[in-house]
Amino acid sequence: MSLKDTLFTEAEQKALFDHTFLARERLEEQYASLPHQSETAAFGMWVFLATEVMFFGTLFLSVGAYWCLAPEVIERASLELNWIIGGINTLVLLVSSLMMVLAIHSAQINRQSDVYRYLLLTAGLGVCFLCFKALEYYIDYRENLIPGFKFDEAEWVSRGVDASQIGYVKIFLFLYWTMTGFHALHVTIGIVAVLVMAVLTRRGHFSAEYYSPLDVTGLYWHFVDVVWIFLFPALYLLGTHRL
Amino acid sequence: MTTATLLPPAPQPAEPPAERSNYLNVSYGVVSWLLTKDHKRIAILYLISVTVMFLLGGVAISIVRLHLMTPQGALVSADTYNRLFTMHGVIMVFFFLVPVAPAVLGNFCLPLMIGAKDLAFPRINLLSWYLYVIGGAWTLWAMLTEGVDTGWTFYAPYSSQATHYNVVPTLIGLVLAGFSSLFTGLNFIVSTHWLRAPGLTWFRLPIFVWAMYGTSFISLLAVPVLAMALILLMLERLLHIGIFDPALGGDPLLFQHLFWFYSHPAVYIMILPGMGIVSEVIPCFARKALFGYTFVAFSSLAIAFLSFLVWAHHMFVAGITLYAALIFSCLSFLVAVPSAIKVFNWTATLYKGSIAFETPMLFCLGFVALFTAGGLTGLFLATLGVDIHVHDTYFVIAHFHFIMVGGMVMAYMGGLHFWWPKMTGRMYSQWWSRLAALIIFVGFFLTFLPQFIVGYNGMPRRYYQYVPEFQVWNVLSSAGASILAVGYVLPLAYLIYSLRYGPRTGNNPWGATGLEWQTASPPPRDNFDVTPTVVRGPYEYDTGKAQNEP
Amino acid sequence: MSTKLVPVNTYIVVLVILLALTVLTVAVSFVPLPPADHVAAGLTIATLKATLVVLIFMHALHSPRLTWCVILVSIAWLLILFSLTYTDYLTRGALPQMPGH
Amino acid sequence: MFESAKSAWFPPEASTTAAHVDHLLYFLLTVCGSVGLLVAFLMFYFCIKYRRRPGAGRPARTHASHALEWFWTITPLFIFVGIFIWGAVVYVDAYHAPADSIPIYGIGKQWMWKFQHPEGQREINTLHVPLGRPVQVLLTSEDVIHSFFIPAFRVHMDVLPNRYTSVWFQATRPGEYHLFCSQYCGTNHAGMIGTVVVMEPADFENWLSLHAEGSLALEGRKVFLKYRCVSCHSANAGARAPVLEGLYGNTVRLNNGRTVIADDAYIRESILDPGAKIAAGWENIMPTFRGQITEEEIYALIAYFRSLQRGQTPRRVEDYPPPTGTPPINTKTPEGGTSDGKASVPKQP
Ligand code: HEA
Ligand code: HEA
Ligand code: HEC
Ligand code: CUA
Ligand SMILES: [Cu+2]
Repeated sequence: MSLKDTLFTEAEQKALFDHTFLARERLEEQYASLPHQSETAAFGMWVFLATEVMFFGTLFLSVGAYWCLAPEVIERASLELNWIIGGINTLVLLVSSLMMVLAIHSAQINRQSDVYRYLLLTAGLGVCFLCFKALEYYIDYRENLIPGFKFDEAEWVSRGVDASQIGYVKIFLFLYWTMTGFHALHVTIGIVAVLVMAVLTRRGHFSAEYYSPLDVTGLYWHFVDVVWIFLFPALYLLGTHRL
Repeated sequence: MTTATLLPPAPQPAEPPAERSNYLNVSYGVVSWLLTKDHKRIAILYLISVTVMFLLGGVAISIVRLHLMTPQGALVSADTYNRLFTMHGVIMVFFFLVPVAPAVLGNFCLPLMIGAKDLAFPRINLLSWYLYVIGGAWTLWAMLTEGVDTGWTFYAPYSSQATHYNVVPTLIGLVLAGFSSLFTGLNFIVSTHWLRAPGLTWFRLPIFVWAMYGTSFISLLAVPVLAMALILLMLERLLHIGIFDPALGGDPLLFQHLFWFYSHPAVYIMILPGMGIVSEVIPCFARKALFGYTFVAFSSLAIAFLSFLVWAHHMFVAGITLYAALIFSCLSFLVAVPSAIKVFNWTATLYKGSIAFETPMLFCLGFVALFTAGGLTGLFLATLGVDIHVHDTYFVIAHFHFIMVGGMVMAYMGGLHFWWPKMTGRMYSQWWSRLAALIIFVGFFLTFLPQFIVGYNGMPRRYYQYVPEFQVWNVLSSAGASILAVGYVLPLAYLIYSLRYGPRTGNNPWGATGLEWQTASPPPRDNFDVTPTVVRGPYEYDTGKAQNEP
Repeated sequence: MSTKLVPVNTYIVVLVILLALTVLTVAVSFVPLPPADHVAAGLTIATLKATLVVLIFMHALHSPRLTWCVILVSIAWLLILFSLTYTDYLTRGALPQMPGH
Repeated sequence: MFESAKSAWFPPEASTTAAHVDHLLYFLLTVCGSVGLLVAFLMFYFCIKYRRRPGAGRPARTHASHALEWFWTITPLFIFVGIFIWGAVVYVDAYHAPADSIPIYGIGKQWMWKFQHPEGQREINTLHVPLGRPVQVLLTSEDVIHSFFIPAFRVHMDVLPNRYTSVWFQATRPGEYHLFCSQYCGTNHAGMIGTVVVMEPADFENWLSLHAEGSLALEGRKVFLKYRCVSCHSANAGARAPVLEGLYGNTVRLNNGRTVIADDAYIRESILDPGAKIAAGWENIMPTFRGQITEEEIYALIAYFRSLQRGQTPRRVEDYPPPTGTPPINTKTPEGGTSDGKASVPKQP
């Protein structure tokens, strides 16, 4: 007698598992076939990513708006950001994207063990990104780049920003924190998803015929990468750096 | 029973035996509802929660209307007043009118209309209901305990720095609700693309599906912007860093831009489903194919597209530059064209028809009349020269209540009465329902027509007290509101009554040709016993053949 | 789901290009330019990189037309958001705030 | 007795703009009204004529005509273009104040209106204006957004903090009219109302002459000395800063090559964010006065600069030492000054 039966009566089980979201079939009844289901899932993810574009777009728009109002100040503020770590992180994410795509490639040619390995690498690089990010945040903290929390107007005056314009600096930094923060959040979600996929691969859920969840996760991961590709120049590279 | 007077619908399956398995009796118990992934049950869940919200929003504003009977304000304090109309606006927009048609009628009908077993992502569908409920409960709590007094527009810097009320929790609730409608939209778009029944080409889709497609399109691309704008607002309020607050170097117009980038398209999120409903109901009761199907279909997409180009018409006197004002005014007129197309086609559909005045039809005729009136006044507002006078007066209030209450709520009522037999398998009292339609129509005019006049006379909105010469109009408006209230309570009564005592209807009481009527009412769990194959368009009333009849 | 199998080398090459572009964009940021040009350069390179990722890594290249539509729509709407908002911002202060103008 | 109280149906039409707006309204009422009635009539007529009769068969199909569809797509479009253009004309006209407008300086704050006349009168929640003269009200807010709304004049403008907006109107009927705040601004938003009093020019003149404690420009001069602006912007040889004579309304060349017109907004910015725009040939040494100087005082300064004639700039005397931290007097002759040569050309030693 299975656990299910000990816990619930016939009727309760019907209520609980028939037609509720607890019901688990690989092929859901509204789909004709597995490929049909997979294609739909992929399309769904693409549509979702479109909404994400607008989500981050709003933040880029705000940066742009203030750049229109006070380009010099924004430029000056951007110079204080840590472009080195930013750059390294760009590379890290790009490589992780490759790992992801290789994972999917291995799935397509049904090399499950490789899939597993590549997924772990992807997640690993993701974690690596977060660590760099944490380091960068710490450095920002040390350099008083946290408006409203740890910020020093005098420093900025000494950097040649007019006292009356420091508001723009704060806004820029604030947007920097919001944007990178949201991006980091997305990375974290991505890592979790990738790890879940790794486990599923291990359990042999996927095959060359059906690896849709993997595919969808891949799309998400690459998108997070794309966002960073834009974040990097839009936040870190506005001004002219000096060696 | 009036259905008798209807033409005999296309060959109709015999009266279903009472215990025939359908989505309602397939499994019992609260759990089977709260965990369901059946789009029909989720629709019912939405129906209940949305109705509750509507009543709350209505009660709030009823107090406002009573208060406005006398110039100095009869009932409540200034602060209470401000919190009341904010509550009204927030609830009615974000928790009633935006979700109402897609989440209730769309959720129920769309899969049936495209001949699918369910939506593409049933679990996400359930999730969006939970998001809605949690967000709603949360916002209600925020608004009922301390309250918010910013108006539903949350303009900075007032909302971000000046007010002492519960802004942040309210915004959190709104963001949740936003994602709820976003996920619904996602589901609809994907389902429409991938789950259509064999033979159901795009131009055999009912207009309602086109409208839902447009609606979903809008919420997908607009909601994220609102969410982010509100998040920034919260952060500004919490951390006192001015993205929007001029005192801290920010630009308050940025918030307005972001807010309206969502909220103007949102008004079409609210009206498009109504247009869809009407395009279903009028052909059915006029026994006519919808006139100019392709034009009506594409005008839905046109509206969805153009609605994104006009948002700053809410900011003509807010301090945007002359150039921006000119551009946005010009574009605002463009968005009126597709609406025009629809109105004219609905009218043309009646031509040479065989028109029966069942309750759904009454509501929908009401919709066309009131929407047209409201829309035309929208043109006044889009005209720069007039808007500099009537902006933020009761003229605007009247404009959007004509469209949202007179238009959309009417259409929703129409849709609800149209598909009620489909949902429940029961018929409500025709007499009472027609009476309700009439009362709502009359009460509506009495409530909002005076507001145009008092608005042009210069009574600003959000005023808890006003100068004496405006009193006569306000009294009229308040009188109308109480009639309206009665009109809205009636359906509550007879619909609930019909659940138990209403006569059982056949599968297709209206003799409609749409796919959703070709299965049992109420439908079985899997919608169709056999997946239908579609061979014709949705409105072939002249042949009386349903979409899946050879 | 991507129908066609892309050879691994393609992926490697793409990655190399991406890394190179990253180096390039950093390099550009050391060239003294007016702010506008920095933004322009940064965004153009970023767009290039993004295009590569979307086309190759996300298999957009071999995806159904529908997917392309989604991508184009999201780009288009981003443009709408930006261009129309900046009709306001870019014309600020174009007209003097005084009588006779 | 308020004019508007005379009719509950229609607001009094008491300004030139009001006439324009109302004509536009009538036009819209006729066009949209007739279209609306047409639609309503057709629907009603069809509903009666084609109501379902017992035992009637199915109606035949009417075939959609594309010609018709395009007709009612294009026609509204043309009508709309017409409406837009007329509306734009009225708006643009309401946007540009005539050159000879009387400047009045208005401030909105929770929950009152403050006005300053060039002649020095200050008013709260009332605004006296002459009949038949264009008046421009320059507006700013001390806290949140308000909106300056005079129904009888059909003028309406939001009042933003840290920024100037303006409305102009020319009253055509003497009397008292309502002034409302129409942008929600908190608890007493509905109480933020005032009265506009339109007077015959003669009455207005002597109203002005009553209790006028010195003109606003004079006020501005005091402020100019009080904040030691003069310590730099002085008539002295080799002053640290441009002389501001004839600055107002002239084009200023900036050190980044661009030029701006020295309007009210520019002057305000120069005082609060001196670093934002630097006049060509000058160091950015001017300290910001943000937080010290009030909006009223800035208004006074603007009035002062407007009135400032050649050679009227006060000389620096030592009772006005420069603010602490001000660099020593620069003796180098700056290249440039402002383009029209009149303003801000430093005197040679
Ligand atoms: C469902 C909601 C809904 C809908 C559909 C609309 C539709 C329209 N709205 Fe409305 N509007 C609101 C809800 C809505 N609005 C709300 C809530 C506000 C206030 C927000 C706030 O500040 O709180 C608002 C405010 C608002 C403003 C800002 C007013 C101000 O604050 O100063 C403007 C200005 O342009 C405007 C314009 C329009 C226009 C041009 C349309 C058009 O789409 C109308 C198109 C329809 C028609 C035109 C009628 C049918 C057409 C014909 C019969 C053709 C024949 C006509 C001719 C040839 C003349 N609306
Ligand atoms: C979107 C949908 C929507 C709907 C359906 C309504 C419905 C109504 N609105 Fe709505 N209204 C808005 C959206 C809506 N409104 C918005 C967005 C604003 C702007 C808010 C802001 O400025 O921020 C607004 C503002 C607004 C104002 C302006 C307040 C102000 O600016 O000071 C007024 C004033 O008359 C008003 C009136 C009404 C009335 C009488 C109804 C009636 O139709 C309501 C009738 C319904 C009921 C009465 C409930 C059902 C009946 C019962 C539960 C029985 C018990 C009640 C009684 C016995 C009285 N509304
Ligand atoms: C420390 C010296 C100093 C003081 C004190 C000072 N200014 Fe200035 N001001 C300058 C300089 C230098 C410039 C030119 C560079 C620039 O535009 O910032 C200038 C520019 C200006 C301008 C713009 C003129 C133009 O030609 O563009 C205005 C207006 C102005 N000041 C007003 C004031 C007022 C009002 C005060 C007092 C409240 C004041 N200044 C106090 C140094 C000063
Ligand atoms: Cu000030 Cu409303
Ligand atoms: Cu709008």
